[in-house]
Amino acid sequence: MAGPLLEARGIVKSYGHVEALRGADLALPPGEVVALIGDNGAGKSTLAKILSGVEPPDDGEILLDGRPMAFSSAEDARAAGIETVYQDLALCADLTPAANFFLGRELLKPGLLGRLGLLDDAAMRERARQACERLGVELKSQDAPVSTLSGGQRQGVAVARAVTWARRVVFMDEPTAALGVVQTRRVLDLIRGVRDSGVSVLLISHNMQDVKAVSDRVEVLRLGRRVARFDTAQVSMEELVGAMTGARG
Amino acid sequence: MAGPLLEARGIVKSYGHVEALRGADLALPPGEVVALIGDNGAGKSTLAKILSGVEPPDDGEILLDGRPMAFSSAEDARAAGIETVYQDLALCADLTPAANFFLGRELLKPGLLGRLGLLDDAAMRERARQACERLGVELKSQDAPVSTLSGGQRQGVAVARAVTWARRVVFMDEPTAALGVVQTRRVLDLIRGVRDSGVSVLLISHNMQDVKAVSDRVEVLRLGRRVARFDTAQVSMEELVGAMTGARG
Amino acid sequence: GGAVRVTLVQGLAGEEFYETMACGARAKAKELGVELEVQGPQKFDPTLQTPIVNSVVAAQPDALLIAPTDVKAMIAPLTQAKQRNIKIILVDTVVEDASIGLSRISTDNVKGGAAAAKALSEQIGGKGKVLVISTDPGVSTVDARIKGFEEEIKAAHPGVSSLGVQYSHNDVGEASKIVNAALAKDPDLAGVFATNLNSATGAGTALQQAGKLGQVKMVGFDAGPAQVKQLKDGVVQALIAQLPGEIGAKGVEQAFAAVKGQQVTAAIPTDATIVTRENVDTPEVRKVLYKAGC
Amino acid sequence: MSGRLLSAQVFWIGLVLVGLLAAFALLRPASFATPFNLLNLVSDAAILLLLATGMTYVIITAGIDLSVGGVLVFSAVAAALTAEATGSLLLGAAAAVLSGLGWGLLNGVLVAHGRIPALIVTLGTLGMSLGAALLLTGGVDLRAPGELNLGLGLARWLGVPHLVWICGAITAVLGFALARTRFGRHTYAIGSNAEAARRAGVRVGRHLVTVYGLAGLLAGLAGYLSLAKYGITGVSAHSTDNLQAIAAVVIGGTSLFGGVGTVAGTVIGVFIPAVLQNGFQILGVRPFWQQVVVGAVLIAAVYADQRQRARRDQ
Amino acid sequence: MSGRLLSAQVFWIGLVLVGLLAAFALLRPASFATPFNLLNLVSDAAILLLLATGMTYVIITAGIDLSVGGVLVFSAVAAALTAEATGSLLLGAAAAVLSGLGWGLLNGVLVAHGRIPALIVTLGTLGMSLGAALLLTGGVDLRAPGELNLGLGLARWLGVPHLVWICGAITAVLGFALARTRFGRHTYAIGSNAEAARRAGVRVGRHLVTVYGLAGLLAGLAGYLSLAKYGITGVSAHSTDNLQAIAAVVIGGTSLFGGVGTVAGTVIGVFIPAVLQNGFQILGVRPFWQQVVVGAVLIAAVYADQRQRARRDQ
Ligand SMILES: Nc1ncnc2c1ncn2[C@@H]1O[C@H](COP(=O)(O)OP(=O)(O)OP(=O)(O)O)[C@@H](O)[C@H]1O
Ligand SMILES: Nc1ncnc2c1ncn2[C@@H]1O[C@H](COP(=O)(O)OP(=O)(O)OP(=O)(O)O)[C@@H](O)[C@H]1O
Ligand SMILES: O[C@@H]1[C@H](O)[C@H](O)OC[C@H]1O
Ligand SMILES: [Mg+2]
Ligand SMILES: [Mg+2]
Repeated sequence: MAGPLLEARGIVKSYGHVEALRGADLALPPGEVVALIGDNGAGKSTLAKILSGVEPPDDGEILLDGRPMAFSSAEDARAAGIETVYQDLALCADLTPAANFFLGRELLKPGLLGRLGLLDDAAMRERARQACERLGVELKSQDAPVSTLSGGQRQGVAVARAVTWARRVVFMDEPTAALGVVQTRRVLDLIRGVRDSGVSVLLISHNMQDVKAVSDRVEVLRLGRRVARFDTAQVSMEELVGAMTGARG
Repeated sequence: MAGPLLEARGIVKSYGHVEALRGADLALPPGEVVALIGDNGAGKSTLAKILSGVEPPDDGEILLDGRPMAFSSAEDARAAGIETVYQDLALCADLTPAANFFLGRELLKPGLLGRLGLLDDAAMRERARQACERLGVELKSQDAPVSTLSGGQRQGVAVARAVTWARRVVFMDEPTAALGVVQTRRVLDLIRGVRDSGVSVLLISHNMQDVKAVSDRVEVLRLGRRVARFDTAQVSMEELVGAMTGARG
Repeated sequence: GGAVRVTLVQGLAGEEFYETMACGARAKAKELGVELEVQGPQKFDPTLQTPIVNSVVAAQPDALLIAPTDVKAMIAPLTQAKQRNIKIILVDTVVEDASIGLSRISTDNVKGGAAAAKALSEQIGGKGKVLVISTDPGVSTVDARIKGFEEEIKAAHPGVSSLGVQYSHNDVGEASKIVNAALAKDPDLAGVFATNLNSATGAGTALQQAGKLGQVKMVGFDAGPAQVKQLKDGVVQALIAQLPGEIGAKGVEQAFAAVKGQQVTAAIPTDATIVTRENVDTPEVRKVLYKAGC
Repeated sequence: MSGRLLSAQVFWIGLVLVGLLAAFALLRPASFATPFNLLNLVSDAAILLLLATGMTYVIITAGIDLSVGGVLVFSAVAAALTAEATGSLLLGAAAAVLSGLGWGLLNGVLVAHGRIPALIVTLGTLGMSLGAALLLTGGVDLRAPGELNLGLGLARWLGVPHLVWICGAITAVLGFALARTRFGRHTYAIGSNAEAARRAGVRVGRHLVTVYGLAGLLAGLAGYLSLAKYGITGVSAHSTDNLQAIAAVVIGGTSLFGGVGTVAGTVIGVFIPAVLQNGFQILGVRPFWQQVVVGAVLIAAVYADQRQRARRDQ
Repeated sequence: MSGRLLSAQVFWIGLVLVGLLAAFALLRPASFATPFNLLNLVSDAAILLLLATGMTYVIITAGIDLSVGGVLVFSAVAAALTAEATGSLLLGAAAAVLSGLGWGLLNGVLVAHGRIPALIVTLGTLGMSLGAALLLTGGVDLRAPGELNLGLGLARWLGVPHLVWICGAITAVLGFALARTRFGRHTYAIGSNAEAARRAGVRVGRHLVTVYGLAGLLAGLAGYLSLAKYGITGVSAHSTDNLQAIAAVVIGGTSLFGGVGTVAGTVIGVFIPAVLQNGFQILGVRPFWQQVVVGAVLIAAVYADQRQRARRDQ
C-alpha cells in the first residue's frame, strides 16, 4: 500500500460538553474504497465534515499527500479535489436539481453574455438530468425545486453531484440510505467505477452488505476513536458488528 | 384473513403537474406487518402522508374498520390511534428529544400546577430516555436540541415516539435508514413486538432483507399505483425487485 | 459652586425654529458664563419628550428651559423636575398647570393667528375655502394661532369658509400628504394656513409639486430657510416670523436670574413680523429669518 | 429549551447590560445611578416591555406583529371614549383590553387560517387600527380622564409606580409561562417546525390565534397604561413602537426565524437601548450624536453577545 | 427558479394589481386613468422602487435592511453638500452613490463577518446614518442646487420623467440579473440554505457583502434622485421607507425566510399600495378612512394571491 492520499491523525472535536471525536485517526489510500463504520453517534459524520473543511477540528492533523494541511472552508477542500455527500445532503431546497447540481460551478452562456454572468440553464438542466439518470434516479420535473422531491430523489441529486465533480476524493456519508434497490446497486457500481478511475472513496454506511460488497478496507469508529481497521476481504460480518458495538475488537 | 383494519382505495394525488399517486390501493390487516415497497418516487411517502391525515387526497377512499373516514388532519389520525414515523422525521429541531417525544401530549405536573399547564420536564426526560434506550439509541445530552443529534439519533427519537404512542396502526417510512446495525435489529424486533401486541404496522423500506425478515405481506407501488401484492413467506427477493422495477410483475 | 448649569429641551430636535432658539440661548449663555446643554426628541411628541426630561432632571441642572410638546402630558415630568428644585422656564409652548414655569416667553400667538387670517383672506380676495394645517392638538402655541385665525375669519371675513384643521404631527411629509389629499378632494381650495414651520414646509412642498402655483394661496407661521425659498418662489404669499433666537436668549437670562435668586418676569411676549415677497430682502426682515445653525 | 440553555442564552447579553450600567454609573455616579433616575428609566420602559413580551411570543412562532403601535393607540382611544361616555375607568380599561384582544385575534385568524404572511397582515391592521383610531377622534389626541392620569398614572407602591409593578408582573408571568408551560412549549414547537408540530397534534392554527391575541391584548393594556401615564392617547406617537419592540426581542437573542428565544432576553433587550438613551442624555451628548452612538453601541453589544456565545459553543 | 415558476409566482398578484387599476379606472375614468395621473403615480413610486429592488436581493438572502431610509437621507445630504462645495452635480451624484455603497458595505461586513442579525445591524446603521446626516446639516433640510431640481428633477423623455427611466432601467437590469445570472443564483442559494451554499463553494460572506452593498448603493442613488425630485434632502421624511420597501417585497411574493422571490413581484408590490393610495385619494375617501381601507385591501390582495397560488399547487 502506497502512502495514504488523505490521512487524519488524532482529530478532536467537542460541541459544548459533547465530545464527538476524541482523537480519531483515519487513512485513505489512493484509489481505494475505505468504509468508515460505527454505531449511531460514533462521530462518523463529524469526522467527514472536518475532513471536508466544513467544521474546524479542535485538535489533530490532516495530511493530504503526506503534507499537513488546514482546510479553512469547504471551498478549500473542493479546490483540492475533494467532494462530499453530506448526511444531511446540504441541498438548497428552493433551487431546482440542476441548480443544486451546478451550485458554485454554474455553466455560463458562451461569449460575452457568459462573461456577464449569464447562466446557461438549458445546458445545466441537461447535464444534471443525465447524471441523475445514470444513477437510475428519475425526476418527474426538472423545474420543480428540490423541496418537492422524494427522499431518494434528493439523495440521488446529492450523490450525482459529488461523484461528477470529485477529482481526488469523495466522502459519502450514507449515500444510499434513502435509495431504492436499483439505485443503490447503481451507486455501488459507481463507487467502484470512481475508484477505478483513481479517485479515493470514503464510504460511511450502516449496511454491512454494501460495505462488504464495495470497500477495500474498513475503519471502525467507536465513541469518537478509531478502534479497529480491517482488510475487507479478510473480515466477517460478525467481526465488523462486534468491532462497532465493542462486543469484541 | 379478517377484513382489513385500514384500507385505501383508488387514492389519487397530484402536485401541480406531477401525479404522485394515480389510484393507489392498500390494505392493512389487523395485527400484521405490511411492507410497502417501491422505487424512489413511486409515491410511498405520499401515500403514508395521506393515510396519516397530513395531506388530503385528491380522490379515493380511506376505510378504517371498514367504515369510510376522512382524516382532515394528522390530529384526527392520531386520535384514531394511528402514529407515523415520517421520512423527513418531522421533529422540531430547536426542541430537546424529550420535548419532541412528548410534543402534543406533554406530561404536566400533578395537581394545581399541572392544571395551569406546568410541564413535568423531569418525568418527560426520563421516559424519553428510556424509550430511546430500548432502541439502543444513546443520547449524550438530554438537554441539547434535536438539531445537534446525529442522523441516527434523530431517527431513533422519531421511531421511539411513534412506537410508544401507537394504539392501532404505525406507519413507518424508512424507519431504519439512518440507524446502525444494532439499532436496526432492535427496531425490527420492536416491530414484531408491536405487531404481537395487536397494532398493525405499515413498513416502508428499501431494504429487502428487512422486509423479508419482518413483514407478513408486501404491497408494491410503482408510478403511483399498486402493481403487486405478495405473501412474504412465498416471495423471493428477485420477485420483489422485479415487481418494483417493472422488470416483471 | 461653579457655573450655572442650564439645559434646553426643544420640542423637536433639528427644526429650524428650535435650532435658532438654541443659537440664541447659546450666545446668551456664553455671555453670562452659563453652561448650556441642548436636548430634544426626534419627533414632536410628549411620550418621546418625557424620558428626555426625566434624564435631564436626573442630571440635576440648575434650570430647565423647555418647550413642552403637550399642555397636559408634560405636566407630570415637569412636576418631578420642580420637586427636585430645578428652575423651570417655558420657552414658546406652555403647559396647563399655571404653577409650572417661573417665566413663560413666547409670541402672542392669538394675535399672530388673526394676522394670518387677514393676510390670507386678502390674498384670496375675501372668499373661498381655506384649510388649516397644524401640528397636534394640545400644543399651546399652535392652538392659540388656530383660535386667533378662526375668530378673525368668523368675525370679519364672511366669504371665507374654513374646511377645518388637519394635524400633521409636526412632520413635513405628513403635512404634504394632507395637502395632496385636500387638493384631490377640494379642487377649488383657495387658501392654506399652516400654523408652524414643518406644517408650512410640507404644505408648501405639496402645493409646489401639484403645480397649483398662484391658484392656492398660502400663509405660514415661521420663517425657516425652506419657507423663505417657497416665499421667494411664489408658492407662499406671507410668513409670520417669530423671534426664536430672542426667546432662547431671554430664556437663559430668566433662568440665570432664577438660579441666582434674582427677580424673574412671569410672562415675556416677543414680537412677530409679517414677511412677504416685497419685504423679505430688507435688512430688518432678514434679521428675523431663522437659521439652520450658528 | 432547558433551563441551562436559557440562562446561557441570556447570560452574555445580560452582562453587556450590566457593563453599560456600570459604565454610566462610573461616569455620572451622582445622576445616573440614583433611584430617581433608574426608577424613571424603568417606568419609561415599562409599557414597551409589555409590547415586547407579546412580540417575543409572536416572533418565537416565526411570526411578526407590526400592528402593536396602532392597536395601542386604538385601545387608548377606546378607553378614553368609553371612560368618558360611562364615567367608569374600569369600563375604559375593559374597552382597551378587549379592543386590543380583538385586533390581535383578527391578526391571528388571518395569519393562521388565511395563510397570509404575518408581515402583511399586521401591516394592514396597523393601518386599519391607526386609521380607525384617528376616525374615532377626528385625528386629534384625546385626553385621559383626570382620575386616571393622576391616579394610576402617578400612583406608587413601595416607591415604585403601579405601572411598573403591573408591567413587571405580567412580564414575569408570561416569561415563566413561555419557559415552563405546555402553552410555551407549543409556541417554540410551532416556530421551530410548524408542520412537525401540526403532525404531532399541536393545534397550530388555534395556538397562533391565541398568540397573536395575546400580543394584541398586551398592546391593548399598554394603550390603557400609556393613557394613564401620559394623559393623552398619543395618536401620532407610536409609529416606531413595532420596530422598538422587535429590536428588543432580537437583541435579547430571539431569532426572527422562530423556535428560539426567552422573555428574560427581551427584558434585557428593552433596557439596553433605554439605558443607552438615558445615559447619553445624562452625559449631555447632543441629540444627533446620540442617534449615531446608540446605533453603534447597539451593534457592538449584540456583537459581543454573539461572539461569546459562539465561543462557548465551539 | 425556472422561468415558468417565476411567472406563475407573479401572475396572480399581477392580476390583483390589474384588477385594482381597472376598478379605479371604471370608477373615475376622467381623473384616474389619465396619463397625467398615472405618470405622477409612477414617478412618485419610482424612488421607492429602487429601495425595494435592493431589498428584494437582501430579503432573498434571508436578510433584511432597515437602514435604507437613513442611508437615502445621508446620501442626499452628502450629494447636496458636495455639489455645493464643488459646484459639480456629477461629484454630488458620486458622493451620494459612494456613501450609499459605503453604508451598504458596512452592513454587509457586519452581517456576513460579524454574524450579527441583519435586523440589529441595519437598525444600528439606520440610526447612525440618519444621525450623521442630521449632524452634517444641523438637523435641517438642505436644498438641492437649482440646476439639479429643475434639471434632472423635471426633465422628461418621450413624456416620461428621466427619473422614471432611470429607476425603471435599473430595476429591469437587476430583475434580469437576479433571475438569469450566477450572481442571482447564488443569492437564492444563500437564502435557501446558506450552509449548503457555503459547502458548495459559494463565497457566502463575500456575496452577502455585495448584496448589502448593492442595496446601499441603490439607496444612495435613491437619495440623489429624491434630492433632484423634491429639491430637499428630506431629513425627516424617510422614517417609514424601510417598512414600505419590505412590504412591497413581501406583497410581491418574496418570503421573509429567504430563497424565494422575484423583482417583478416587487414591482407589483410597490404599485399595489401606491395605486390604492392614489385611487382612494381620487375617489375622495377621507384620509383616515384611506388608512383603514388601504390596510384592508392590502390584506385582501395578498390573500387572493395566496389562495390562487395554493389552488394551483394542489
Ligand atoms: N452541532 C453539534 N452540537 C452538539 N453536538 C453535536 C453536534 N454535531 C454532532 N454532535 C454530537 O456528536 C456526536 C457524533 O455525531 P455524528 O453526527 O458525527 O455521529 P455519526 O457517527 O455520524 O452518527 P449516525 O450514524 O447516527 O449518523 C453525537 O452524539 C452528536 O449528538
Ligand atoms: N410537495 C410536492 N410537490 C411536488 N411534487 C411532489 C411533492 N411531494 C412529492 N412529490 C413528487 O411525488 C412523487 C412521489 O414522491 P414520494 O415522496 O411519495 O416518493 P417515495 O415513493 O416515497 O420515494 P422515496 O423512496 O424516494 O422516498 C415524486 O416524484 C415527488 O417528486
Ligand atoms: O412656535 C413654534 C414653532 O412654530 C414651531 O415650528 O412649532 C412649534 C411652535 O410652538
Ligand atoms: Mg452520521
Ligand atoms: Mg419516500
